[in-house]
Amino acid sequence: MESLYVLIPLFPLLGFFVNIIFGRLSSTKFVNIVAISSIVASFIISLVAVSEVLSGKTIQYNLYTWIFSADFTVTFGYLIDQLTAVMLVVVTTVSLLVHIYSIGYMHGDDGYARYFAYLNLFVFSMLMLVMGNNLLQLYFGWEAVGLCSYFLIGFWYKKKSASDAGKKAFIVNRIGDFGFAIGIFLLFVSVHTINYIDIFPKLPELQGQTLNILGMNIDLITLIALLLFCGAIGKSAQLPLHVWLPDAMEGPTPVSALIHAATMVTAGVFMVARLNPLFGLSETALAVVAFTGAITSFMAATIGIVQRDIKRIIAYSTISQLGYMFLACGLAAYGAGIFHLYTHAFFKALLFLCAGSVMHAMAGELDIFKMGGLRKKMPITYLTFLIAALAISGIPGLSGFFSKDEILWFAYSSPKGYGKILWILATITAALTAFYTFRILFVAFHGKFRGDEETLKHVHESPRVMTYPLIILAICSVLAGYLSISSFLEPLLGEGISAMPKENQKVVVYGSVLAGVSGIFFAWYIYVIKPKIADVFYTKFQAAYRLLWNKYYFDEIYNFLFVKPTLWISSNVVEKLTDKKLIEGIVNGIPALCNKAGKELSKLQTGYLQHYAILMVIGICIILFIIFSV
Amino acid sequence: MQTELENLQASTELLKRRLLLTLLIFLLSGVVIVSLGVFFDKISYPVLSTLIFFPVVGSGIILLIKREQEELIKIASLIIAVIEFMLSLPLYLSFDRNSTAMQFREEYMWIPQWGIKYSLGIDGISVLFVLLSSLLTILCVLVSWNEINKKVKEFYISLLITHSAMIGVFMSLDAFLFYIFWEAMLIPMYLIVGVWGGPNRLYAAIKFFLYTFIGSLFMLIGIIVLYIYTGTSDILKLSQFAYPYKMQLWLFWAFLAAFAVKVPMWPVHTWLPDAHTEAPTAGSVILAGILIKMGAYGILRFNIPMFPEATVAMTPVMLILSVIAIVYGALICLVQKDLKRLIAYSSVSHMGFVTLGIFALNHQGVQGGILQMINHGIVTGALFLCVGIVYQRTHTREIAKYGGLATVMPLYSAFFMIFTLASIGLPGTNGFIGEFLILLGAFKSWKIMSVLAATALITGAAYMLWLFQRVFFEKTNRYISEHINEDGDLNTREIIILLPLILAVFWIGFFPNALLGFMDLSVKELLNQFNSVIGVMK
Amino acid sequence: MTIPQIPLDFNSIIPEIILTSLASLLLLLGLLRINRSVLVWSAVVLILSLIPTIPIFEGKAFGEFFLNDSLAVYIKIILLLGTILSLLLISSSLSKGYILIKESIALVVFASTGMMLLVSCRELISFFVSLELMSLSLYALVAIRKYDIRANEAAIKYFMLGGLSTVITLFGIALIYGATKSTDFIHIIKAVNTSSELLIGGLSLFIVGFCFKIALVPFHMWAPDVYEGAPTSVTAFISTVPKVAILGAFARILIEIFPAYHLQWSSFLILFSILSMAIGNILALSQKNIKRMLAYSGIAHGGYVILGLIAGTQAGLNAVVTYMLVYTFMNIGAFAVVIALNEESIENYKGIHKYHPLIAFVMLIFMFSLTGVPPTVGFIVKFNVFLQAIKAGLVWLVIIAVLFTVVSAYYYLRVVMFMYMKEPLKRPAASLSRDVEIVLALCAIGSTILGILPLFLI
Amino acid sequence: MNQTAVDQAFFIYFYLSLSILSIAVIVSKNIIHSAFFLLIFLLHVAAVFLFLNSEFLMVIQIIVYVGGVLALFVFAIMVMNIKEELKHRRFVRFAGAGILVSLLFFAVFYGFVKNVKVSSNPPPPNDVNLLGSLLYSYYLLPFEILSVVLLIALVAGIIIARKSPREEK
Amino acid sequence: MINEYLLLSATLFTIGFIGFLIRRDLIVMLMCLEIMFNAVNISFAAFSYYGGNFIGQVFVLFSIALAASEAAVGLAIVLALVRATGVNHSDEIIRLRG
Repeated sequence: MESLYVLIPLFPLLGFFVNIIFGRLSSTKFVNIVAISSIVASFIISLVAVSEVLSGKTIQYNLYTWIFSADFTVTFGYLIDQLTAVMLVVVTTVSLLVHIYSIGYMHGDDGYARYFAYLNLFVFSMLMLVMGNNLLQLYFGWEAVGLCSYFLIGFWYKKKSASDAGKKAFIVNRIGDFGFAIGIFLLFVSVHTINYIDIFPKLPELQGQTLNILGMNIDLITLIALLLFCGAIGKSAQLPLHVWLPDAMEGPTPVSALIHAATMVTAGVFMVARLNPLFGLSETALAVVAFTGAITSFMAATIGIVQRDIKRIIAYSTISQLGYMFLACGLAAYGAGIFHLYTHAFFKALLFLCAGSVMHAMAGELDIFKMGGLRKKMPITYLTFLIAALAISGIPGLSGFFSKDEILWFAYSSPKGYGKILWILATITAALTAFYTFRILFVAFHGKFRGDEETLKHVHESPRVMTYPLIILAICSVLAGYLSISSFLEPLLGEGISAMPKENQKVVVYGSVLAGVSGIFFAWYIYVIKPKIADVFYTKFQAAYRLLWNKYYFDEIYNFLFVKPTLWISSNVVEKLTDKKLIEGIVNGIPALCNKAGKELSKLQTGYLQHYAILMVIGICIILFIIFSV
Repeated sequence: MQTELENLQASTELLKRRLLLTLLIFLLSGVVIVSLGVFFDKISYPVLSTLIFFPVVGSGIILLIKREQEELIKIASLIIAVIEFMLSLPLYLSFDRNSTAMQFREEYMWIPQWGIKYSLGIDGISVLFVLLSSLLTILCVLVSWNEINKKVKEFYISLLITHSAMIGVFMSLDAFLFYIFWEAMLIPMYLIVGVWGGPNRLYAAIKFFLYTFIGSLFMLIGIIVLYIYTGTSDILKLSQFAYPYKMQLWLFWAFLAAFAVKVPMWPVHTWLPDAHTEAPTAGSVILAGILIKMGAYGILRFNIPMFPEATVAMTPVMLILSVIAIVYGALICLVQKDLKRLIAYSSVSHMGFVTLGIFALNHQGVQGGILQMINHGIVTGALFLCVGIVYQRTHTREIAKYGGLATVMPLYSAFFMIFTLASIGLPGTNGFIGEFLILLGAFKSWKIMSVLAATALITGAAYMLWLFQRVFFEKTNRYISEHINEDGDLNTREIIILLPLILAVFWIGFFPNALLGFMDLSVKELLNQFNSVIGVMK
Repeated sequence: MTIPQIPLDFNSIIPEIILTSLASLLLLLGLLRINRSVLVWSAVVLILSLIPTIPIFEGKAFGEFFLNDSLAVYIKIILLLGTILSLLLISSSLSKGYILIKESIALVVFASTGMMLLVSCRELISFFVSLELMSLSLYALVAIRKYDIRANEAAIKYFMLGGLSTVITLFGIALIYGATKSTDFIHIIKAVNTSSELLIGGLSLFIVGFCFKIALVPFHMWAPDVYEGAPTSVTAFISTVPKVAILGAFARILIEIFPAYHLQWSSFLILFSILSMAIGNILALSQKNIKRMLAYSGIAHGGYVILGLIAGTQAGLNAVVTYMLVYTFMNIGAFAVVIALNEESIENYKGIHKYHPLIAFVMLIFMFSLTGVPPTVGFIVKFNVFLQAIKAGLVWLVIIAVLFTVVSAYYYLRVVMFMYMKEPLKRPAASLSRDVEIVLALCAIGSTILGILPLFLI
Repeated sequence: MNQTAVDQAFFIYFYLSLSILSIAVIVSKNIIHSAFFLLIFLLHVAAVFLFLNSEFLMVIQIIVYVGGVLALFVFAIMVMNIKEELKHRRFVRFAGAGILVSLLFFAVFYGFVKNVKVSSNPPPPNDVNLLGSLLYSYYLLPFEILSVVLLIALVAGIIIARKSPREEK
Repeated sequence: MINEYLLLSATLFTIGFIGFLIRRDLIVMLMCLEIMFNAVNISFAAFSYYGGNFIGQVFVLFSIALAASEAAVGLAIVLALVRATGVNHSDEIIRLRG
């Protein structure tokens, strides 16, 4: 029975192969059937797996030995426990819906088959990631999803911005993976295994061990945890490696929904949760995780409030929400983090798909200020968007409320001194979240249409193949919160730590609801009631506005600090100076010298008989001289 | 016009049919030969000598073909290459993985005056290179089909003889014989680069020759000194002597001089970009695929087992050089403007990984190093093949002239992408296994070095993806659309060339144990021997 | 004073006697109207049939004056092989130049006789006389194209400087005689141990002749001019065969008679060796005339080969001799190509491969062999001398030699490059006569087969 | 006056005369004069041989050198019939370097010649018979070779020096 | 006395050298060679006389014969040169160089 679950990732892989090889030559129908049936199949099997997990079993299976090199042995295998089960559900569900949605969205595109093949490959990779029973398999999935992300972001490769964005995503992820890989090395060197279940028992032995780096003694576990967290930072687009995610919106919108909102970007959270015994052993690491999450969350939200591009706003929202999850993990409330991951997957995917629907209608227009009044033309989209927006704003009754509230509670009640700071930060972020989400809603769906006539005529509600997934997701967004994921995960991830009695939770609830509602209110006030105010703000706080509009100048700073100097050094120091001048100078210089010496010396061969004879006599003198002095 | 086109079509049809027919014949003959090989193996026929001398005899046959019958020459060399590959299969099939001893031994007295023997044998390390070389030679013959159109006969003869000499290097168990093969390979290679190369080929060829020659001669001195000290030139016996420390140091450097140039280690790498860039595709493939592996192989065969104390003392230097090569190669790739030159410099970086792994001096490192050599042979070889394929159509290697190739050559770009990814070291491809093992091995003993080397994960991705973007993505420019017509995508021959390499990429990526298993015991033996000496020293 | 009695035993000297008779006969036949080719071929056949008989005549003659031991036999075989090849070359150039072919055949054979005697003589008077026999024949050979101004100039230079070196050698012999009171080697060996300045001085002057004849720097200046000026076929002869004899003879004397002074003579030979390798190789780089280039390369090879001599052992001596065997093949082969193509300017070697692929290929073999790249035979012998030098503890010297070998690769490869990688300027007018073809084939086979199966090593 | 003193006196004479004569050979502008000085020089050398107890050598010296070699020189000069030496402005070339190097050679050489010691045996008998016997028995080998050398010299001299109408261009 | 004779020999030899090196006339150069031969012969004879053995005298015989044959060949070559070019000066034949 256990070997059956290998089919979960294999079906999408099969789908990928069929579509990439035969897809180009066959009809769209064939492509659809292959792609979707493979996802359906793995969805069904994962449900079987989940049911088994629900019955309290943990499924482990080793497929075959991947790498065997002395004491370093890695298998391809899987470990399905509660955490994986949650992820399986999220991944297969969302991807199924996105696949269906894509039929409509990608209709008529040149690379239709290619698109679905990539999507299937992505699902395969993501499933490998979450199902793996060791770190290297995680790494495998990790890079593979990154690759699919690269492919899909650059799907419309003819556009320079798209191919740039894909490349950027891959490279920035690689920076994180660099730390991740070293973390794996360090972990392996410390515990001599990379299988999850073998690692955890050995971790306590490492406590107190230090590693000497450049004279500083660094706690080993902290170092491992932080290095691994580097990977998470990259993949989950946290500060300072978040820069790729907004650009990733160059890809087709369903991709953004699936990869850059619901599944791939949450891999970092998954990893931290998966390695919770490791992170749990290091206060410092946890603090770093928590603060990274909180600060990212706040900063991304602030950027979100000024952007005009609908997808970018949602993208910053994603970064922000991911920050929330890390915040939870950093407070050792892994369950809460995963819970938020789970709810977020639905409402964020919904938000993106709605945006996609809007774009579909608007012929690819992204600027929300060129939209307006879409409410009437696209009722389903509007409604589902509203639900998602309410969910993300943490309005009670919807899924976002439950998960967000839990995180805020753990921050508030944390025994650590910095808990309160984090709570305040998170609450403000919640208000900002509500604000920018509803800003989209009010600007795009309410008011008057601001675009040109041509576009307006074109605006229409999306076909059913696109709206049904929206509806399903909307339902999920409402209901998902009622499943108590945290308690389901408790045996694995442990209970969150709170130093206060449960009664104090009211404060948090009030705070968060207040934040959400006030955010909505301000958005309504500014963009619906008094649209002028927005302009006043822009003029009054121009410096701040520009800072936010330019995303805190991260791209420019990176460009200035890393990209340009690297290229400059490569070109001027490495290539021109060292390679061409120094090494090649010597390499070519010696023969040139020899040649020159040959030319000069050959002048000594004058042709005069006497010169030759004189040289002979000198030779004799040398002989006599040497022979008598030896 | 119409008839011309028809003629063209007819001739391509003919060619295709011929190709298919010959392939069929190969397959049949292959089956026969493999079964014969297995049979012969039972009666212990000299497999290795056959492998070395079969191409030489074959090129003798080619020599008899008239110069004008180019088609026949090509087919003949293809047949020879394929048969050679088939002949090498017994190595794979009946290689005993559970033995640390040299296998398929052959030993005859060769120069009795000096007690030098003609002694061949392979272990788990060298068998892989022999197989790889045999495979790549077939591909080289195929890729040169249309590319080489002057002095065809000489070209194929050179190619086959290069192959002979190269596998001879991997097989010889006598230092003198090793040196002979090592140098003999220079002559045909010099010609391949110099006669059939690009515009700057003369410079590149002579540079290649002199560079390697100067290094090799130091090795020659080393071999002589060893021979005088021990009275034998048998590599296996030589590794059992204990040499005085000072002598070890000198000899270490003497041998390294040869190997470092071949690898090429920084800072003696500058022949490589020129040679690679100017060589014809087949030459680049041979260079990248096999030739530069000989250096690292030599380090494994000579430096480490024979001079363990010196190795230990010199490890930091070697590692620093390796890391410099890795970083330096990667950085310089970022600013290359020529396709082949970029890939050539990436070789510097990748071979830096190999030496890093080898001098990590632990199991993972060495295994990773060897695997990475194979990987690099496959991947970089494939990349050169790819460049050659597109060069045939566009006649330029300047990256700036490319763009939007993905639109006109989708299949080609897919293949190129796979090799790019393997070069980056994406999990699931062979590149990952090698790099990961190397970095892990290096991390075990030298953490900082490993971390510095790992930066190539980032820069490697940066330059390869940038290359890919510039060549394949964005709008198809006019230059490209002028040079690549409607069905400009890969033809059957080219697919046949690239397909085995793609399979190899994934095969090794997912089942690396198939190769790791081969070398496992040999590496263990090497390190055991090394550690026992070092242990005694301590 | 009584006359010392020596047995008049001619047995071992019979090959030389036959050769002398042959030469005289050739002189006589030259007066008749006999086809030159017939003349050459009969000489070749006779010499060829003489070669296998040489080992039969191992032994002594004239008491201790003449010794035909196995090493001498070996050297003589090399000499005769070289002579045969040169004769064929000379015969091939009969249609081109003004060579008085008939006398020159005789002169070549006379020179060979002198060399063979030189190798076997164990007495200074006969040694000196044989040396003169060889030298005079060579002067005459160079001068034989007497209406060619360049040949004249070459002959003058060769003769004048050669005469000077002869006189100096003679002075050296006088001093050696003065110190040892004897001219035969057996007595000299006995007298060597009484270390006297006179003997050392004599030895040093004596060696000058040796250095001159194998063109070691600084006694090399004649070589490029003479090689260039002399008719190519003669150059092929004088640049190889006499060197074999001189090295064989002098090296034997140094190693077998004067081992006690090894330190003394090796010290300046080391200097000369380095200078020769340096000057020879570096000057060859800038040459435009291939004969001149080969002359400089010959100077450099002189530097390599005396590494074996500097080692000062019997094995070193053997290495020297085998080196010369191989050098004969390579060098005569290279000159044969020059004759075949009738082109002296390296520029004109461009694109030879296009019109004469076979000639280009054999030239390639010779060039790589001269460089010392395996599997050509040049490598084996270079390996051998390096081996002997390192055995004698001269690693540093070998390293220098190795570095200059790399320099030499540059100009040898340049020829290959010109032949294979450049477009031809004009169609070279090669008229391959059968004789040259045979020489080329023999040399090419010798340079490759012997490289793979070094059967010639002693 | 004892034997040594006479010897020394004669030696000094020969030393001076030989040196002067040889220098005269070099410095004479007229080549015929040079040849003439060489003649006297050779005769003096013959006299030295006499002092060294080798009468036979003296005779040979006179016969071969004076009678043979010098005649050859004179013939050659006459055949060539050149008097350019007088016309030319420059008489010597590279004189400074030549003399310097030669003197260096002399200095180095003198360095070891001056204290050479030869264990003096009684001088050999002045016996022409013995010389003859030696030549034809003990030194037969070089003698035979010498005959070939002379043959070569003869042949070479002829083929190089003769005018052959066929090849004149 | 042997030293004096050697000195004489060396002196004459050196004078011969000087003449050989500085004179342009090829025939005079040949004469200088003859002077050098004679210088050597003197030392042979001296060694023979003072060393008390006969060999030196024999050697001188050979030496004289060889000097004669050298002179013959040398003069022939010079003659050929003069016929071909009309010069007999050593510093005017510098076509071959470099």
